[in-house]
Amino acid sequence: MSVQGAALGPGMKFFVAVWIALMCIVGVEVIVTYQHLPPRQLLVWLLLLAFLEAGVAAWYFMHLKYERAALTWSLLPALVFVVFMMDHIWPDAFRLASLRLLSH
Amino acid sequence: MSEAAAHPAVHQHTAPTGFIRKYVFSVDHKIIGLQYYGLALVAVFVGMVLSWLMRIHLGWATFAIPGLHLLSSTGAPGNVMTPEYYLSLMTMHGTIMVFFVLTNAPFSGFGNYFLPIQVGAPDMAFPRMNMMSFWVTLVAFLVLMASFFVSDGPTIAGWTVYAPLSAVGKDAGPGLAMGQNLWAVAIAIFCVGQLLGSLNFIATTLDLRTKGMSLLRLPFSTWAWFITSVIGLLAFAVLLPACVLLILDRTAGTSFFIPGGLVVSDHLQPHTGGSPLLWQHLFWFFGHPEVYIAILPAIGIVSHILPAFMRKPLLGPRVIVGCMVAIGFLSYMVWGHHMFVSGMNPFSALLFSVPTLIITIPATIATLLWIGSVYGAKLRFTSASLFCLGFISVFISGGISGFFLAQPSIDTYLHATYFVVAHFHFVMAVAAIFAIFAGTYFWMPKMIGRMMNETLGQIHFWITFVGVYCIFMPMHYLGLAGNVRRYAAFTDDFLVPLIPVHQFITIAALVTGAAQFIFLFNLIWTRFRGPKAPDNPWNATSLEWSTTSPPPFDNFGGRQLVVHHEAYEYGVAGSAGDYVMQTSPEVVKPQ
Amino acid sequence: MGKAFAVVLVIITIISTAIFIFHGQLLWLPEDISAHGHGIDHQLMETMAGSGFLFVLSQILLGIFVWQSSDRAEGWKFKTFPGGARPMVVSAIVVVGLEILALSFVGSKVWAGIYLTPPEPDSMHIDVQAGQFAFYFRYAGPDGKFGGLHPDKIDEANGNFFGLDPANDEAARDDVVVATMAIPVNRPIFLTMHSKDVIHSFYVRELRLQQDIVPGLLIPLHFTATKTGKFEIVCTQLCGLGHYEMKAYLEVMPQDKFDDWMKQQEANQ
Amino acid sequence: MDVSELDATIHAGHAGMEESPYGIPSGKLAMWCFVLSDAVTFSAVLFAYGYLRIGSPDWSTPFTFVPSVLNGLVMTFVLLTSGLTMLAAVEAAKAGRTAAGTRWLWATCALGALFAGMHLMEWRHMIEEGWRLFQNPLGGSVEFGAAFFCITGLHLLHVLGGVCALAVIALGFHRQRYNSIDVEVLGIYWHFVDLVWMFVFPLVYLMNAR
Repeated sequence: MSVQGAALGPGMKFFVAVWIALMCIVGVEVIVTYQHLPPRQLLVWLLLLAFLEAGVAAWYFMHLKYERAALTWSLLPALVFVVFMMDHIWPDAFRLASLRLLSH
Repeated sequence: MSEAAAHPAVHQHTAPTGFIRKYVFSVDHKIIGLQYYGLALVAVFVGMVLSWLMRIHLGWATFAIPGLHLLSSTGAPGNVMTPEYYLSLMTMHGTIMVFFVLTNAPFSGFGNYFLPIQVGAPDMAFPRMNMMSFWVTLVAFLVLMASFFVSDGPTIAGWTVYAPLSAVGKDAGPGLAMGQNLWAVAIAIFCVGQLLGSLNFIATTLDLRTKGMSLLRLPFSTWAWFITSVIGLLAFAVLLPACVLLILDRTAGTSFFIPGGLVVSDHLQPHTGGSPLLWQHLFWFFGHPEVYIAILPAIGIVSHILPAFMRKPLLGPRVIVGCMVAIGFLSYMVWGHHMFVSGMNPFSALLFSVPTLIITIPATIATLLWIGSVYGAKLRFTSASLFCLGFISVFISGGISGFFLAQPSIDTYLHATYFVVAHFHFVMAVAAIFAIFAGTYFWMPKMIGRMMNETLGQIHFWITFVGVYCIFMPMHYLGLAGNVRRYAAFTDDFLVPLIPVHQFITIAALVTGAAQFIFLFNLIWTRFRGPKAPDNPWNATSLEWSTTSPPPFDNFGGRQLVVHHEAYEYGVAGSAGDYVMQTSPEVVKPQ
Repeated sequence: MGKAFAVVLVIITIISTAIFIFHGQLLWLPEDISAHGHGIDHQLMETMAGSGFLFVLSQILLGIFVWQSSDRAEGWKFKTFPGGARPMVVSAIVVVGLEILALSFVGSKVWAGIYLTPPEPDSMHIDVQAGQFAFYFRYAGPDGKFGGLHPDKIDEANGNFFGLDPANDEAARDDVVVATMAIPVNRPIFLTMHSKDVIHSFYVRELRLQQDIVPGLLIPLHFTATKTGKFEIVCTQLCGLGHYEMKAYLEVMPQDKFDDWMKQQEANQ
Repeated sequence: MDVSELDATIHAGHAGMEESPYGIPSGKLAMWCFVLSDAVTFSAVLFAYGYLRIGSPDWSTPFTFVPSVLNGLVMTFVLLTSGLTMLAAVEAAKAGRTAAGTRWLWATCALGALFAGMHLMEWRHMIEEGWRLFQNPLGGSVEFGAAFFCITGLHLLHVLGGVCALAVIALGFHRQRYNSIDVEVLGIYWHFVDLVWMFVFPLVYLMNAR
């Protein structure tokens, strides 16, 4: 690994390809949106696509691929862990809906 | 953040001349560390005086405190504290102590001063950002203090500022107009300062270690500061948006934390649809890691100081680091134990209770390792080592009561009683403060180049040690008797008989508080009259002791240190002397 | 110095534990008047025993070791604890681990028994409204139905604390609103609690119950009182300047006396 | 010591220092840490949005394909493209082609500004429709306006900050004040802003599409 960090990229052509792929994912997202799925299914689909998209972007655009694996293995678990922990609020959120006192 | 992008790691190696650049807007991590320490010192005495006033009011509710009206004429007509003013003082006490003392002194203060030195770096990775983080923190402190001087006084919502009390504005009571705004703004600013600091700590620890300073050779204190900065990086990132949303609720009419149909002092509030529990979730998601942001550096500092006075390494050094990491991890899995009876889903309570109980395991391991390390040691009793031992004792006392509060079934009785007050004061406040004292007596010779007075230090220790037990032990009994906290006075039938206990606590608090002025005097006297300190007064091994006291601008006078040893090689068999400095090239024969 | 520290530490430990035990009531606990409370008290005792033991043990150990290592001869070569770190780690994991398992097993049952069980079908339903700085209680009245809540109609001056609308609302007309909660003994009680302004909390020491009342939500709580008497209901969630004096009384009375009381209240409405 | 020199001393395994575990310049590491913490900030806000939405039975989904979703698509296109130009800038900077690098930086800056412009136009449009932080012209939960303006606003702030940073770096890079590392570090930030949008667009726009 040289001083320049991610010195050896694969060149612009490849990045253009990634860029096109990302646009395609966005396109798929919009198409899925108009399949009139029930909200929860739609959410699952959109999240999956969003994570895929974000993953590709981080991996290639943000050059994670070209850094040492150690970097990915330090950042990713931390983020996943924290976000996973935040999920503790959902059981509460759903209960909230059932305990609502007034119409508003 | 483009700061970091724009100027990665600029290092001047020539000291700036001129007072302003050198002492005020200094990029030198040592000056910044002292600035943080000074800020914490101011804050801790402010917070302590507030607690005095509160204690006096709790003991003798009608007692007129001379001159109290100077602090607030509306809050203390005829020098007798009003209930709302009591709540203001309580809120400010909590906020000041948690944010500006327990976070600033052991983490930002000592950390800034000693982390770069302990890793053998000439400075922090981003000196400018470092300076910025201090000045941002100072601004936060000033904004918070300003709320003492606004018309309706500081907020009365408690340091957790639960919505909607904190969100609906002036209708809810005094202090909830401008005072609450200032609180939210101050804490938001504070978060920014901490984030900048954390980035700096992480980069410095990972990137600026001198040759031979492998991660496993880092002193416990450095480990603690590193882990703490990682926790802070992720925790304050949640409090920041939470504060912003709170500010929006208060000023822009949003309803994140305010449900519909509230009638506060006969005004139907215009908000609809929010959830008070959302604030609690966001706040405690930060709030619990914050507890460990306060205590982990303390654990690191004590583990760092003890060996020097035991003349032997701690048992299982790797295990202790492991415990700190484990505690850091678990700190994100338990925030809901602050919300057992908050109306949160009772299922979640069980979910949160288990990891909370599990945290006691690494904590117990660390404690046992300290105790076991004392066995067969040759203890030297100085103020520093006494405060370390005191730390272990209060850490046990505070940790034990965690067993009770971690269980929802018991918490439903003990929640919001003085049992909780006793618990977190012991394990978080007193323990961390003891570590700060230990650190001060241990490091001050290095920081200001003069030895502190031992006699005064030990008097200070004995009064403080006995004092804190007299203050906080009785609070457990009060809690078990169902004495509710955050009451400005005790008028309920079942509380009146308990007032004598409160009076005892108040006297203890006044005495213990007074003893802190011995410490202050000692500090000031040392600064100007104290005897010059040698480079290594305690025959300690880590890098800060292999430079002059105080260190030169670039810490090691241009020398490029090489580390040959673990951080705590005391009484090494096969070594000529009693201890081996990390930098000493001596080859120790393995036995 | 070390000996002094050890002595002081031991004295502190002894006094602290002694005051827990040798006091009027054991552990300073008030009497328990609830059907579920014994579970909580038992859990509390278990925890107290276990953690009290650990507390004394570790403090005394610390004291002893400090005493021993206080004045060593010159040139003393330190001794390592037999077995090094392992016994510490193992004992911590085993002892504390077991205690945790035991506690959370039993404790979870107790908790679930109170907060995760549905109220008895024949429970008496009482509607609780908390506000700065008082509790109000509502009984359904003869028709057994509660009137709807209309925050905009809340008018404390004229005693309409709940925001009822008797004019247009059948059910609301015979609702009994009182400031003291009277309940028959040994009868399951089901509370639905709501707050009109900020978060309050429903706390009765003798019932071993505490539950925050969150604005915007209808918080359920159920219990059975097993002893008659007059007890205090206090607010335990900071709710403003009057927080410290926000309280009401819980009167547990025999069924017949309760019926009389209820008749009287209905007459007063 | 000059910037790149110090980084060289730190990260090229210089005799004086332990090598950094990641082998990247401190600036880059700090930027990654910042991105991490900022990601947590955004997730906190998004979680709050989800929490309130689940709790609101009367949630309104106002976005029609034309103009809202379409507009969102174009904005996504602009932002992704700006990511591409940023990459070009980084590549050029690394290859030492200062002039090209500067040009690509300015291009990125322009696209970022364009994105911000479109965003503000959309805001204006919605405000004219009667959307506020505390008001919902469709009569549903007012939390929609609050969530929408706060989340997109937070993202917009990041974009604007990035645009300013881009301008500064572009100027400095042109004058050799900043080196390729600075450009790359800024790149990480810019791609992160892009990455956040990849969640904002589906969760805030598509989830609320009619």
